[in-house]
Amino acid sequence: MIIEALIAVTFLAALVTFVLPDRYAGKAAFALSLAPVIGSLYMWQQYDASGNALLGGNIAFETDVVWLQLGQYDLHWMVGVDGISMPLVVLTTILTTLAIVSAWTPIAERQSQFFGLMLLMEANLLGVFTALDFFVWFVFWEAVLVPMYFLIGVWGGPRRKYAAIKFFVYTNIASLVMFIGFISLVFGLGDSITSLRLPEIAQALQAGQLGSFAGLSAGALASVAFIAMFFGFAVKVPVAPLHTWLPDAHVEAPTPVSVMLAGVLLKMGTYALLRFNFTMLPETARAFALPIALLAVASVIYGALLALAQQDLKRIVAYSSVSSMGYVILGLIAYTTYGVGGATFQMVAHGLISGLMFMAVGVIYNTTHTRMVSDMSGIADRMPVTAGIFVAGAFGYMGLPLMAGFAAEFFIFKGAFESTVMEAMPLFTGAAMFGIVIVAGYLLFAMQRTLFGPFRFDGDYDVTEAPFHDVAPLAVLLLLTIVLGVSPDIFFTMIQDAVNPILELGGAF
Amino acid sequence: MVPPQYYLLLSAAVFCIGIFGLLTRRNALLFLMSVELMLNAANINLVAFSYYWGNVTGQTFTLFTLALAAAEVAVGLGIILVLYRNFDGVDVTNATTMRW
Amino acid sequence: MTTKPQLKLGSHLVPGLAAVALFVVMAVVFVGASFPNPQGFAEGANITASIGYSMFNLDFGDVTGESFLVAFIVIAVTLDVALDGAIHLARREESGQMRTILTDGGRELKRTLLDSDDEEGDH
Amino acid sequence: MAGILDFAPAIVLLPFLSFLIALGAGRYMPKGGALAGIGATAGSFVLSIATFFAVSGGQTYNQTIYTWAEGLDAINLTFGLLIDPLSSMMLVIVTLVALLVHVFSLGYMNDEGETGLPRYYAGLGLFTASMLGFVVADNLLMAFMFFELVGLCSYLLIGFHFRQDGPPSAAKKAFLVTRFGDYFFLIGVVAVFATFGSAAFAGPDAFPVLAEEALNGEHSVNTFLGMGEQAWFTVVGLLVLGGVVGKSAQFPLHTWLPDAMEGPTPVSALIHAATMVAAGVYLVARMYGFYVLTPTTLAIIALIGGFTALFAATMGVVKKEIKQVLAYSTISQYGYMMLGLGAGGYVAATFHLMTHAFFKALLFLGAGSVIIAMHHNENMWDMGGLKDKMPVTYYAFLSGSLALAGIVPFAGFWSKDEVLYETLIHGLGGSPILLAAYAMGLLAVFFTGFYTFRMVFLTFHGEPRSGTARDPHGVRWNVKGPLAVLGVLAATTGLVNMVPVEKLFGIEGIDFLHQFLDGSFSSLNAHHYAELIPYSSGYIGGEAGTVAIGAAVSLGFALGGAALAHVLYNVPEPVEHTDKLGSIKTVLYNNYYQDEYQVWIATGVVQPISRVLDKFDQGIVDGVVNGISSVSLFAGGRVKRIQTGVVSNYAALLTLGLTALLLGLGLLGGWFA
Repeated sequence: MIIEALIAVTFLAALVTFVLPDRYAGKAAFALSLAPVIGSLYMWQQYDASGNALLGGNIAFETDVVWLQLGQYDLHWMVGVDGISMPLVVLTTILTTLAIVSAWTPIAERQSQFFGLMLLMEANLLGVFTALDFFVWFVFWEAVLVPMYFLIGVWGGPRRKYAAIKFFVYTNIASLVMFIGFISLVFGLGDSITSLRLPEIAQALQAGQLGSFAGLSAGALASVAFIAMFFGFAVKVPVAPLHTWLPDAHVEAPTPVSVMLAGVLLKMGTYALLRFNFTMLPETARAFALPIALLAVASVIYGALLALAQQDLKRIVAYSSVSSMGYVILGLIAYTTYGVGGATFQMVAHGLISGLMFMAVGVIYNTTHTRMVSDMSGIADRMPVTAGIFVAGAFGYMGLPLMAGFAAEFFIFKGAFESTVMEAMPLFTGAAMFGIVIVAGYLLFAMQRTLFGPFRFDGDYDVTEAPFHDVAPLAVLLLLTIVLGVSPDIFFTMIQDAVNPILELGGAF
Repeated sequence: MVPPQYYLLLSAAVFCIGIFGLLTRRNALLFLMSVELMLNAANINLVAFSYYWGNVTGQTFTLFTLALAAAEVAVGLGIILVLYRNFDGVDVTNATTMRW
Repeated sequence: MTTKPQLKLGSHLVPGLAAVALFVVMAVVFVGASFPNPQGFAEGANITASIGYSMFNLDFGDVTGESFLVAFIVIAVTLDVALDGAIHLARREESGQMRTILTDGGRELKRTLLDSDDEEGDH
Repeated sequence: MAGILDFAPAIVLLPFLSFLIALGAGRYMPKGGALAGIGATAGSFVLSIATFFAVSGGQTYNQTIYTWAEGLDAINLTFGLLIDPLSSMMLVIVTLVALLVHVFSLGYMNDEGETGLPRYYAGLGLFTASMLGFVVADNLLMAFMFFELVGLCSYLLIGFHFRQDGPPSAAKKAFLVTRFGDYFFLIGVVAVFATFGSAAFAGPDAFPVLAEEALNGEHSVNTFLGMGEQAWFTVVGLLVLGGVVGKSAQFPLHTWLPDAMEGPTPVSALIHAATMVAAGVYLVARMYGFYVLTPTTLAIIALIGGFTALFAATMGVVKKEIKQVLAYSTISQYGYMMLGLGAGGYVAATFHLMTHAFFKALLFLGAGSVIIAMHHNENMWDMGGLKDKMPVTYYAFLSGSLALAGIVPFAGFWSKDEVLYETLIHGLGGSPILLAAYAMGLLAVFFTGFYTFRMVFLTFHGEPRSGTARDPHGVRWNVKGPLAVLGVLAATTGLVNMVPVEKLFGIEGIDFLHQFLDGSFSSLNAHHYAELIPYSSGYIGGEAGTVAIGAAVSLGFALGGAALAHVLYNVPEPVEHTDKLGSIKTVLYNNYYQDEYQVWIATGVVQPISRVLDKFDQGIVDGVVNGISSVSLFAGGRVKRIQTGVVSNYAALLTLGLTALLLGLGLLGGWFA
């Protein structure tokens, strides 16, 4: 019952915030958003699941109720949490609360609607990570786009309409393709399944119930469905060639929205990839190991090189998100405990670190009203605390040991190197690892031009240290990154417990 | 006994003449005339098949179409009047505002 | 200088070809169609009476036929409405701006709405 | 003394504590948090000394103290402590030098009225903690993690004066070049995990031991990319060597060290002389059991070492600033250590590591005190005649220079000579590469002697050449104290391992360091390595003869260099003799254009590629996306034209539609035939 309560409370909070007057919306939204945080922490404390939710493990806080009949399938409201989704739920709630606090300064008009939409998005995100029935999951999956469209479209920067529409249409087409892929899979299973519940479908596929459909043999159907779903999720991740919506969305979105976009929305793609592609169709995944690994390495190197050429701080962090997500894909295709476990851990770690970086850029933007690296230098002179946290966050991003970034990246490299998926996997891993040098390159280069050197600022604002409520979320995120870096076992054991059943399927051992 | 094909042929001819008038004329009044023609073509068919099936329904129905044609012409003339007022002329090609 | 009517030929007749094409297709179809012999009516059957009876759901007529009472009533109403519509359309306005059915594609409405909206200031 | 080893973690945590104190409460503490730093390093130093005695008593300690990541069905990633003679020796060195640098910083930073002291002492505290963490690491992953943390601290401390333009870019360069090296090191770490399943240095499943057994065919390890075990171990060895070359500023990746002189001098003394740069050499020594199994890697190490020694020494000859000379000398001296390791002289290299730490720290601190006196003007040509005004600094600096040049009684001679001796005997034993390396090393001795004494004569001897040189600004005890301590150490540490004396005069048992390093785990002691090295040693005229000849030759070269410097520069009015070199001078002065080509790679190659990629990305990838949307817009525009507003057109379309439909159905339905 706790999950339904969690989602319901967040929805209510959103509605309440919508009707509040603008002056109190910010503070009230923060207070209301504490409820899901406490709820998710309570869930984490009570957490007792074991094994993978889709492959017969026992699921924590599971509810499974039939609520609709749709021809041969009866639709269940099935929600539950396992080792993979639990950390992401906690990440979502914490990141939203911090994003709301960081939104107090930049958002100056229609605050109640802004915070309402933020809480609405949080509710949908919680839905995505906890739903275990395809119908429910897909509803939440699409519902997340609506608040995000308005958040970018209304409060965004100069080209916000273009960015919002591009984001919405691009992601929508992707989910359409994904939907076709999945439904063809469901029809391929014919009448061996009676509902759209993910565990039932996964186990049916595992038991080889996949027949032929639309003239495609079982094998061909699996490949087509895999490719369609991979394309659908790859846009969300984003994987290299399909990433062009991300920089526009990030640059035009206000900072708190960027934090949510990079922090949690990108993880929907990778989470879905793990749940659908890599859990349900392991043999097909292994058959596509080479192209996926190529895409992963391309994302890492291409994203990093692009970040090197950017002038806008936010675009730099946006492109480096593309690069970090490339690591996740590499980890997933490795099919080893440290590989897939590391990938899931990177989802959480990257959520925290990219959130931190975006907030830091946002705080600097709040006073200087520019993100162009060439417009300012020597910010550390005037904003020492913010600059200090920015530097710490940048090093966290570069994979400095004892910070969450390194833990995730090392697990992925270790898992990918020893993976038996492909003979040339060590070469791919070696190539992908070169990303850590390029990341260090452009982050240091950007910091040197903006933070250090003598203070020079072209704008006519007086640059002063950010107020407490802007710096506090930064400090909290930095603390979390360090805590996760020093002892990744907080989540890592739980993740491995959920990931190992997938590996037995993939024959990795 | 005249086989129905010929009635069909006749009605098709009348119908197409009506359409021809509709397509080539630019005067709204002539549109009405052409439409009348097309309606009567339909009536020919109705009566022919009424005779063919030996059932009086066709012919009864023709009466109704005639009544309807009358109603249609009445409204058509009203519209043409308004057309004349708004576009000072009944030339159909001038009234091109009914689009996107 | 007789002003005998000339046949105005020219490019405006081109759309007519569509009508001719339609006729050709129909003709070909109908010529090719084969119908058995029509049943026709009984000798000396009073068809007009049968029409009358079928009009009012009475089935005394020599020839069978469906009943059209409802249709009769409906067509009556239609004729009345048509008459009123025609008169209304044709009425020349006496008082103020004539609020007839606008056929300007809604431009007038849009202009009035938008002008007022623009003055309010952008949002 | 038994329980002392349980306090070993405290050695690492004390400086970390001082880091937290300085960072948090530094502003409110007197001297900006320095006292916390001094207290912590002093505590660590005492503990290290205690550990040193416990270890020399034969104790060793190898415990896992923290599980970083627990693998359910895979191996655990853990942190642990490995205290054995090598690490305890290094602990003493690092804590002693750190303590002296902290004290020195009082004089250098506080008295000179620097701002931002809490940040400085926090940086020093974090650095010391990370370095100690690296020294006591018991597995390769923990070593890598602290290796990177040490790189971060060097970035923070080099870029301490971030308000000017110089230091931040130097710090960025330092971090990037070492990061490039660490990239290979990280692949090495992951490769070791993948190949052996564990990365522990000591204990039953230590990877050097597993490698040794694998080569003897006792059990198989999974190799990658289709290579045989020997080839694959060489590759892994070279990968880890990448990190070592980056951090210890060896040949290709040495360009960051001279720029790192932008940092305050105590930082240069601590980080870029004694400790951080030693991390690379220490790492090779730590996993020497693995390197010894692959002769090709050893040969490469020897070559890199020898070449760097000569290469850097030549560049040191023409430099104007005192700290630049010392920076190049550091690179050259670490070249010697790598040469020692490459030539199988494990004890020799460790010995040189120790002596170098002391006398190079001394030289840097001496330079620091000279810089204080010269009001932060580092140009040697504005100095001169400081000998009689700063006697303590002068004599300490002299003792350090004698040690650096390798003149007999001083520490430098014994350690450098032993390195060259090992290279010589193994070279004669049938590996020509070592002979080439020996030749390069020997030539470098001459240059070392020359630039060291050129520096001494220019700074201290002759007539003062500038106003400030005439009445230099005095320095207090907190500068002179460390100099005195290090001066004594530079003079005496040679006595620890006087191999030539032992061999010539047959006095057994005075090579204490050799015996000390033998007391470690069976797989880690010097004796075990001696058996494994792939070289056999050849002699000219018996062992004693070779020692004598080697010692004589290297001493001769050193004295030759010193004499040349004396002739050219020990005159009241020294003149810039290096101009006689003409174009060679410009090449040397510009460091063989190493900096230029590396900067060119970064800005001239990588940035244009990224700009081109960015245009490609905006233009084509984004173009495709926008293209698709513009196609739909264009199509919409076209289709819109059908709706002309003329009724006849609509009628025509209707008729045509009907005809087409009839035709279609007719064809399908077979109405026509």
